Amino acid sequence: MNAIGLPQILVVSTALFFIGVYGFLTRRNMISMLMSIELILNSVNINFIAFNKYLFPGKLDGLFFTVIIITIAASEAAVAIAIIINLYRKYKSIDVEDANSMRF
Amino acid sequence: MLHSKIIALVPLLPFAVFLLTGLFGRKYLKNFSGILGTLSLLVAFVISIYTAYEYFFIQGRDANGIFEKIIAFKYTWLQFSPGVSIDMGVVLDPISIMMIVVVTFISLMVHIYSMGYMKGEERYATYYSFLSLFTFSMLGLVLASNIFQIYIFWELVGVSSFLLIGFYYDKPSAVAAAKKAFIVTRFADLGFLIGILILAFYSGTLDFGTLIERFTTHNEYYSAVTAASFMGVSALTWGLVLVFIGGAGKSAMFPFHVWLPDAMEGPTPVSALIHAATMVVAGVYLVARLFPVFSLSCPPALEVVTYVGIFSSLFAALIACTQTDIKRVLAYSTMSQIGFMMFALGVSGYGGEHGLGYMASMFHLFTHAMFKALLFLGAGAVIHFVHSNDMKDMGGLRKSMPITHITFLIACLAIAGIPPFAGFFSKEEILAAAYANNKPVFVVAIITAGITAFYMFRLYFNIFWNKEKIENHSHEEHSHGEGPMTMLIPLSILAICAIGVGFIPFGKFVSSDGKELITEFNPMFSLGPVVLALSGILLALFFYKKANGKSDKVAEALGGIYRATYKKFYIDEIYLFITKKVVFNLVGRPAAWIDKNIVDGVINLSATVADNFSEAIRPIQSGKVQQYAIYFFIGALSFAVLFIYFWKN
Amino acid sequence: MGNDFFILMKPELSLMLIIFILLFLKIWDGIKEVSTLLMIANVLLLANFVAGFFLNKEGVLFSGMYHTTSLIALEKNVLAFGTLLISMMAWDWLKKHEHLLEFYILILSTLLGMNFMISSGNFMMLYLGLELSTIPLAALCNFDLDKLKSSEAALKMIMSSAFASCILLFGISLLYGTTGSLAFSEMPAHLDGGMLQLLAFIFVFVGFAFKLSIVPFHFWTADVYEGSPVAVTSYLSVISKGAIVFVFVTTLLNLFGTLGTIWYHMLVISIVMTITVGNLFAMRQENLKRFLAFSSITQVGYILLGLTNGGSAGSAASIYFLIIYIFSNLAAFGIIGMVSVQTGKENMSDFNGFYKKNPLLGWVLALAMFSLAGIPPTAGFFGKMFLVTAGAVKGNYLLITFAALNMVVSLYYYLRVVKAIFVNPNESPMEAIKGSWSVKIALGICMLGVIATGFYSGIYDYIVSILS
Amino acid sequence: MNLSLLILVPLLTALVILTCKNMYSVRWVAFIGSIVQLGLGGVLLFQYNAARAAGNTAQMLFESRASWYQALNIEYYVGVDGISIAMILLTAFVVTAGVLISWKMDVLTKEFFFLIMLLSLGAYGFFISLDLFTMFFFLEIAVIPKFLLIAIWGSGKKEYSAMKLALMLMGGSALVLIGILGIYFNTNDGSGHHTFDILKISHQHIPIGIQTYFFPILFTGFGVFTAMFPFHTWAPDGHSSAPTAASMFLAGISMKLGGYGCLRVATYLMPEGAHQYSWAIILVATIAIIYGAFATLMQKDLKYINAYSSVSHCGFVLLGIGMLTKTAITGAVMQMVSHGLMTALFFGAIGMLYERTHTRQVKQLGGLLKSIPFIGVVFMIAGLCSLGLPGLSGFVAEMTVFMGAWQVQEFWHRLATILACASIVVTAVYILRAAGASVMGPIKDEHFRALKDANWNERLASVLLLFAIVAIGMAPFWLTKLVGPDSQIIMDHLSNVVGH
Repeated sequence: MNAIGLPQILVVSTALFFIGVYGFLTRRNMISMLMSIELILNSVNINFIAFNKYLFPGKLDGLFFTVIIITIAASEAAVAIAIIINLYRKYKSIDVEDANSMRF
Repeated sequence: MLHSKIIALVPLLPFAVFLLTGLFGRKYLKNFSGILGTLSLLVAFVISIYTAYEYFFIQGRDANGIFEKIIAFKYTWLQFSPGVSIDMGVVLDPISIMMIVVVTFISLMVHIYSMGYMKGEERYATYYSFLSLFTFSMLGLVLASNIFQIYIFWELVGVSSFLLIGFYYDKPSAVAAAKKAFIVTRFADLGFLIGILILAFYSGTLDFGTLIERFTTHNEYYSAVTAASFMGVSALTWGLVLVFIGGAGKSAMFPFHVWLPDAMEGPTPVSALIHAATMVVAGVYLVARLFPVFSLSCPPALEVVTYVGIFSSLFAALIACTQTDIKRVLAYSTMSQIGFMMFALGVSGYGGEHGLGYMASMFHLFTHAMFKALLFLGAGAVIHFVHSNDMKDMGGLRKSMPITHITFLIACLAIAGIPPFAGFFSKEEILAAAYANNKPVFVVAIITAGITAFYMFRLYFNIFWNKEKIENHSHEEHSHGEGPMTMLIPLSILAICAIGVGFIPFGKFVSSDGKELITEFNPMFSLGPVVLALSGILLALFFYKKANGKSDKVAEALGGIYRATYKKFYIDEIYLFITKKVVFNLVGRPAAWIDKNIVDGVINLSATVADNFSEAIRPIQSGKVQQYAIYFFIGALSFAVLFIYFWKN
Repeated sequence: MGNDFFILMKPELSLMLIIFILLFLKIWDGIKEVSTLLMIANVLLLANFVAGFFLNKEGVLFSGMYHTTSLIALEKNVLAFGTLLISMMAWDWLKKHEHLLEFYILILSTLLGMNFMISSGNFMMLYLGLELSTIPLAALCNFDLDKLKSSEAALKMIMSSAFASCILLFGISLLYGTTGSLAFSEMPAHLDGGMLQLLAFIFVFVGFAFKLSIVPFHFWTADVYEGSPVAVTSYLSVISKGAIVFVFVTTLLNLFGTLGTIWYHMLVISIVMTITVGNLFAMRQENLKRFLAFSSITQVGYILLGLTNGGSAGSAASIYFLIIYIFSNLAAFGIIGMVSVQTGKENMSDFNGFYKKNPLLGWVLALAMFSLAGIPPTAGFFGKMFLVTAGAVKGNYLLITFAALNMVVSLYYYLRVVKAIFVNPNESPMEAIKGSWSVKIALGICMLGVIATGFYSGIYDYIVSILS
Repeated sequence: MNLSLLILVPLLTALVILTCKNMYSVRWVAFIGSIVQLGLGGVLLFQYNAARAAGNTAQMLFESRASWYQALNIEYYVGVDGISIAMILLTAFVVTAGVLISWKMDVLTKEFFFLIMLLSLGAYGFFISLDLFTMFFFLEIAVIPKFLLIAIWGSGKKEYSAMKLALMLMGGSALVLIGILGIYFNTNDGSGHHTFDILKISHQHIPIGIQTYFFPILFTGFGVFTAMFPFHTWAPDGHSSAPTAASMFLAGISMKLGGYGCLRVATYLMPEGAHQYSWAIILVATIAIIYGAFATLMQKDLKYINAYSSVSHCGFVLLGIGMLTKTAITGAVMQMVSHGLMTALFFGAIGMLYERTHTRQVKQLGGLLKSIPFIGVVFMIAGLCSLGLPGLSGFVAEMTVFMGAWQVQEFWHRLATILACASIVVTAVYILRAAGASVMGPIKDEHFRALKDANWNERLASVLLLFAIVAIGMAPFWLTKLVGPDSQIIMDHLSNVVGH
């Protein structure tokens, strides 16, 4: 049987990465922008795990890093959402396009 | 004494007076300055007379019968490069001594005269300080042992003449005249300067003695300067002609003469001193200084001198016939006489009999100084009395101012060349020299002499005869119109000179090679000129003795020619056109415009471009997070593409 | 390990200690007097800074995760000192603010993060420090809770930095995949410059470029600077940037040294773009904070110019410049802060005729501008000169010419400020600005630094000595 | 004597000024400070001559050096030769006169004199330093005070002019910086380190290729300071907008910084470059001379007239340098000194006129010799000096340049020299036009009759400058003795290096 190898997984992660980027660049809703950030982070996580499992099974750096990323992503999201809420109080909207009072 | 430095006092005394009166004159020695100047010049005059006496009679000729050139002293003033340096020196030789005598003498006369003439002038002290400055510069010029020293004092006499012409600086015409005089001579001096540069470069020296020695004997310098040529003319010719241009400028030779008539705006004594007797002959003096080089090494340059001289003299004489401003008439006559001196030098050879022209020229310079100064001072007296320069406002003054009348007559006879007056002898020898060497020149010269007699007596009759213009001096009818003693004494002294100096055996003292030159007096030859002169006088008598329309009729008849001469052949207009229209509009304005709009424009343009560019790229800072992210991502990708694909392979 | 641990990690530990003290103060809520709290905080920071001078030891902890050298100690001291100055300058602003303790707690945690980042020996540690120094900053940007601009700035900060760190992380993951290690000590051995690796490197580079606000990754800078409170802006522009520059230098030189030629050219491109764009935008700014944002972008361009040197001279010059930059920039921000606290004005036109009523402050601001423009006798001149000199070693004189000529452009907009202060007419010039003693002391220190750092060559020589 | 005094005195003066209370004390402090500078200059001159007479043949005297930035081999290294002493004296005279002229400055007096002192500090430092970095440091110190002086106390379109001046000079110094770095990285002191030490560098041989690139950059950089065509446009606007003292300083000294740099740094350190590009230098110099003169013809404003004539006169400096003969270089230095004094006097006179008549338009002035004779006379003398009247400094300087220039036996050099000579005619034209219309002629405006003539400080200032001008004009030998040997040294260095 042909087991799922590293390339397949990398394809998945890369796809995830670009989906995330695409989402971040196109979605007007701040929350969904945060979600696409999460997507990218997860593609990174997949990378780490995959590399760790397939290439360097001896060490656990990748795994640890993944754990750290997950936690940090959580805190990041928390702060971001706090800010978004704060912003929502003033704009009464969570459309990122509205937040452009400062330019040029 | 000749070798002692005391001779330096001659120029230095006036300089001291200049400093004194210039710095403190206005406040402290307001009225004393005249006396001061006069005294200083008296001393200077005595010294120079004594020097002359000692030089010619005590010291006398050396072994091979020539008056040697003595460098009384010499001080290195500015060292350019080894051998080439400006030295401040005093050189004593026949012509320089002759010149210091003339200069100090005339200047002394003018100083005395001015005490009366300028009485009550508020800037009396300033006037005298300028006079002293001029005297100082002129003496420095004639005593110069170094060609650059001459240039320095050349400029100084120029500026002092500028100051004195513009003495009445609140008269715009005076200011304009002063400017004109300075700028025209400056333009000619440009030639002088470049000439000096050329001569100095090839001779490797600025000292007159060395320079002449190097250019007249055959040596490497001589061959170098004659070998080098530009536009087919040898460097030596270029140098000398350029130097002569400088001289022509100061001596008001055509085409640089335009400044001289206007220079009459200055106080009349000044015109007598500067623009008749001394400064204007500086050009002649310069050529005489370099005469050996001219005549031994570079005949072509000498020919230039000849033709410029003769043309100017005729040209000026013609104009003088039609002018009505008496000082302008005198100015043109001055120009014409200097023309005589010039071509006399031009036709002269070097040494012995051929040197007659040189001697004659110097002689004429000497006599001319006397009677021309006399003429101007007389004219000054008349103007002082009539308060006008125009002969239309004059006439019949012989009654009211007899002394002036007599002296003026003497001067006129002298300049007309009637024996036994001074002018006769000098002019005689000039004509003789011309006859001997260059017939066409001789013809023109003799005609000019006749014309001279005519316009001088036109002047004379118009002033002192003709019909009286009572209204001019009704306030003192039949009263005495003479000025104060201070004005009459110089007149008388000069009159005596105008009669007497002709009898000096000039050739004994001054000659081209320093050897004695005996000139025998030939009545047959001098018959022609005298007759011509007399006929000129008679013509004037016929036209101007009584007030009659004859002259106007003739003027009518001549028509265009008359108008042309009256308008001085439109030379001024031509120059005005060239400067105002051509130089200002075609060079000045464009330069200013280019600077404002192109050179500066480029600088401003760069600023504008930056500004517009920053304006143009403003929108990319749109304030939208996602656009920022897009730029970010594009940047990252382009880096990747650039460095992974293009860079790696 | 043992007490070595305490000595080596002294800066971080002391920061943590301070944070905990402040937290306790917050919970206990015993001290009502605001200025006392401020005083306590400032004294603690001062103590922290002073402590940094003693018992510095080089060493490695956690199997290479954490390492410290005298250079790192110096850098941490510089950051601590900068933070102290900022907190002194923020005195007046914080006195009116009810959450001043939170301010300190947050800002100190970012400082903590930076310290970790600086002395990290491993990408995991680096990433931790980076995020620790970023996320609280986003909160800080929003510290003027009632101001709309503030929260917008915070949003832009958090969003773009999250995105940037994602890219960075992706790069790191690829690096991990291609080298099989995250430790700085092991990685260089495995760097072969393969395609994937290059991509990874570029992503990492870009991640840093974002923090350094190198064009075209700089867009967030201006908006965030403008929106945030002055204290936070100055912190962003001076401290966090300084930390990142330091890490950037060490990473490029030590970690990616083998890829030297590549990043040299990447730097050249970035320098040209950064300086140009920074200048062009700074030329037409009205808001002073925004103006300083763009000017700081340009300054980064010059720092990169120094880095192209690729040796110790480059990093020495850039660190020296950072110190001067802290002094001059903080002086400027200090004045702006005083003005905006008292009058709420932040625009250049508000400063017209500023000199009439505030001669001293006028000179201080002008000197700060001269120092930023690199005009002698201020220290900025020396900083710029050494950067340019360091950059010139590579012999790329075209680049030097470009940089030198751009100094002229930047002089233009710095002189705009000077002109506003001294020349521009204003019928109602700004009233005399009163600041509390701590602000004045801070400004005085800055001026001292701006003048003395240049003439006293000891600092630079010290940096050089510890680098070699 | 310790040269650092020349830096310390202005510095201390400036600091003391900052502590002064009222304008009276300020200006007296400034005056005393400048007098001390003048004294220092005199002492320096005497000690220098004494040392030379005693047979001290070192290239630089009164040297003192202190290591500054070890790592980059930057030193504080000062020393003087005849040329720099001439420049220092010039600076001292102009600064003193400037302080005296702006005696009545009542707007922000303290700041004004502070900046003036800062300027003089920069100038002195520049002239005495023998270390390229230090030199550059002092060169740039002088830029900002100029900006402030013009922008704050100026008149007319002052902000534009000030900004233009500051930016163009900054651009110039940017080029200078590049040039200096180019030299730095291509030479070393014997022990293998790069060095900024001028004397050490002069013993080295910079590769021809390097000189080909860096000589023009460096020369242009300094050229901007000395208003070299086509980078001269900062000068007219700057001079005309600046307050009197500032324009005296600008034209009198800071333009000379450039000329000195061209000579001491560019030409001296890169001989081949100088020979290679001398044609270009001569070209721009000649253009500047002629074109500046003709541009002046068209000006209506007295300050513009003098500013453009300064462009033309500084052309002589560059011409002298470009001709690369000892005499010409001596002439260039003399022209720097002479023009500095003369133009300072001219600007001073214009300032005094302007203070009284409140106009600088030639058309509106007239007859001032009658109402304010002293100022009128000063104006005339300044004008005569600038048109090269013997007995005043301008003449000797120009003649020396011409004589030196004519020694080069090339057609184009000759042509350039002739054109330069021709410019003195144009000079006469515009000077006499200005003088004739403004101080001579009838009194245009009745209220001119009521004007007060110069007061003591203005008289003193004018007399100071006049003294210097006449001292050079009447007895140029002391200046040539001072400058000649050192230009000889430069010349030898040029020919030696090119020789082998």
